[in-house]
Amino acid sequence: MSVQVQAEDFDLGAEVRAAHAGCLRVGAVASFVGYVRDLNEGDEVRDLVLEHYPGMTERALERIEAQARERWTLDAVRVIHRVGRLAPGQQIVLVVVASAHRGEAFAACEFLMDYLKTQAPFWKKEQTPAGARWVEARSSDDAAAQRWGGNG
Amino acid sequence: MSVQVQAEDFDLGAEVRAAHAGCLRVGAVASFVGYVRDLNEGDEVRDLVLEHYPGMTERALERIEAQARERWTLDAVRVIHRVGRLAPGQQIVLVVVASAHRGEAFAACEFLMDYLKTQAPFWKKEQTPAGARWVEARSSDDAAAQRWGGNG
Amino acid sequence: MIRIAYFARLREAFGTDGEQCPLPAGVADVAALTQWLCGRGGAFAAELAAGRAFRVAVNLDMADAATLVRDGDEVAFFPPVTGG
Amino acid sequence: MIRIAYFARLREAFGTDGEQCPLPAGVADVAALTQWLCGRGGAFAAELAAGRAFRVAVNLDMADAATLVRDGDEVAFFPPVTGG
Repeated sequence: MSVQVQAEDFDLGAEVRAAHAGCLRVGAVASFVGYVRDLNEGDEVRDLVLEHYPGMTERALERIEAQARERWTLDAVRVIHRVGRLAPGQQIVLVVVASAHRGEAFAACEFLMDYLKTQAPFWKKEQTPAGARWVEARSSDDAAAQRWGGNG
Repeated sequence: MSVQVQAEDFDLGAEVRAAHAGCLRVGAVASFVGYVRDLNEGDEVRDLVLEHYPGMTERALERIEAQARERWTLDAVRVIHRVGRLAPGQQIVLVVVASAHRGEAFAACEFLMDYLKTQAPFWKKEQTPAGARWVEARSSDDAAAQRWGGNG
Repeated sequence: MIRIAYFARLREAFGTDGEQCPLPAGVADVAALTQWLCGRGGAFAAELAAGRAFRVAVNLDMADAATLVRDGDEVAFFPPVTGG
Repeated sequence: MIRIAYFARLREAFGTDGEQCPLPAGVADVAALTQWLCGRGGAFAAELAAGRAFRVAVNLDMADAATLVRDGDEVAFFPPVTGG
């Protein structure tokens, strides 16, 4: 399975090795890891809880991967998104894309992150000194997804 | 040292961990690994030898890093480029960029690769069934570097 | 019967992660189902009012106001997503 | 004295990775040094002819035809780069 939702941590190095997989046609692997920050909207974040919609989330991620594979020639795609309670400094999300050439690997990796941010049903609740709060969606994320054109 | 030219292989996972370095302000690490392909310009590549200009190459990479840091707010940058004899499937180059936000990490990572491809003095000589040949510079690499504007 | 699921802020506001109920009379699309839920008043009326930012999925796919709702469907209401 | 270095295809074509020589009389910039090397004929004239793709660095920085060359400088000639 190339997309996965899990509570467990992941290992970027192992995922990139698996994406390259000794495939001698692959010249480029672009990857992204997102981390919990200790600050959001100016407030200290003690930890956060990631909720998702089991079934729909995986389906949304698979659809986003399929869109990337339609746009670019990719040899491997890997998306892992964690759920549950995470502390600042911990890894949240990984995207790895292997391709013959770097332009396609970079574009697809950024596209996957932009679409994931706006299309995949995950929600973050932060614990701050002032109490818990649901993170609000950012219009900058919508703008990032919209620059790829299409209807998402 | 954040830029390095070496014969030895590198470990992406370790470099990304070092770039994040438990810094709780970092929300995004974008990275790129380039690999030797077994095919170039339609010919089988048995191995290649990477030559560089000691002293100038490191200086060029440091200058490219400085340009990236002027353009974007980055928490860490790491560039490793290998030299010497490399076989298909082996890692050639690594770029890792840590930033608060993903847009800056992605942009800087791609910028560093585009500039490295056109500005850093490395030369590849391929061994093919028809004999050894120097790889020719690609106009697509010049175009990729030029889209960032400025004079490189 | 239809299954209605709530996530994140809506789950907390409604005090439940979902419910199962017969397809309400006269409800054939997302717009009508939303209006029917608003008719309950309280948190439903407040969270699902026109102009509030929420999303709807039908059978695990993103939907809009015109998406049809049929007996046996799963309809989910949730806030704009904030993963990644 | 100046140091002249050659890399990659040029190193092979000239049969050496470089040389040390007195700054040639009348040579004050990259253009003049290139012309002086071409004057040797053979591989130098062929590889450094007008229209051939090569690059020049002076003291480890990319240079162009107008870049000054002074006593003590290191000047390098090499093909367009192909790393990454």
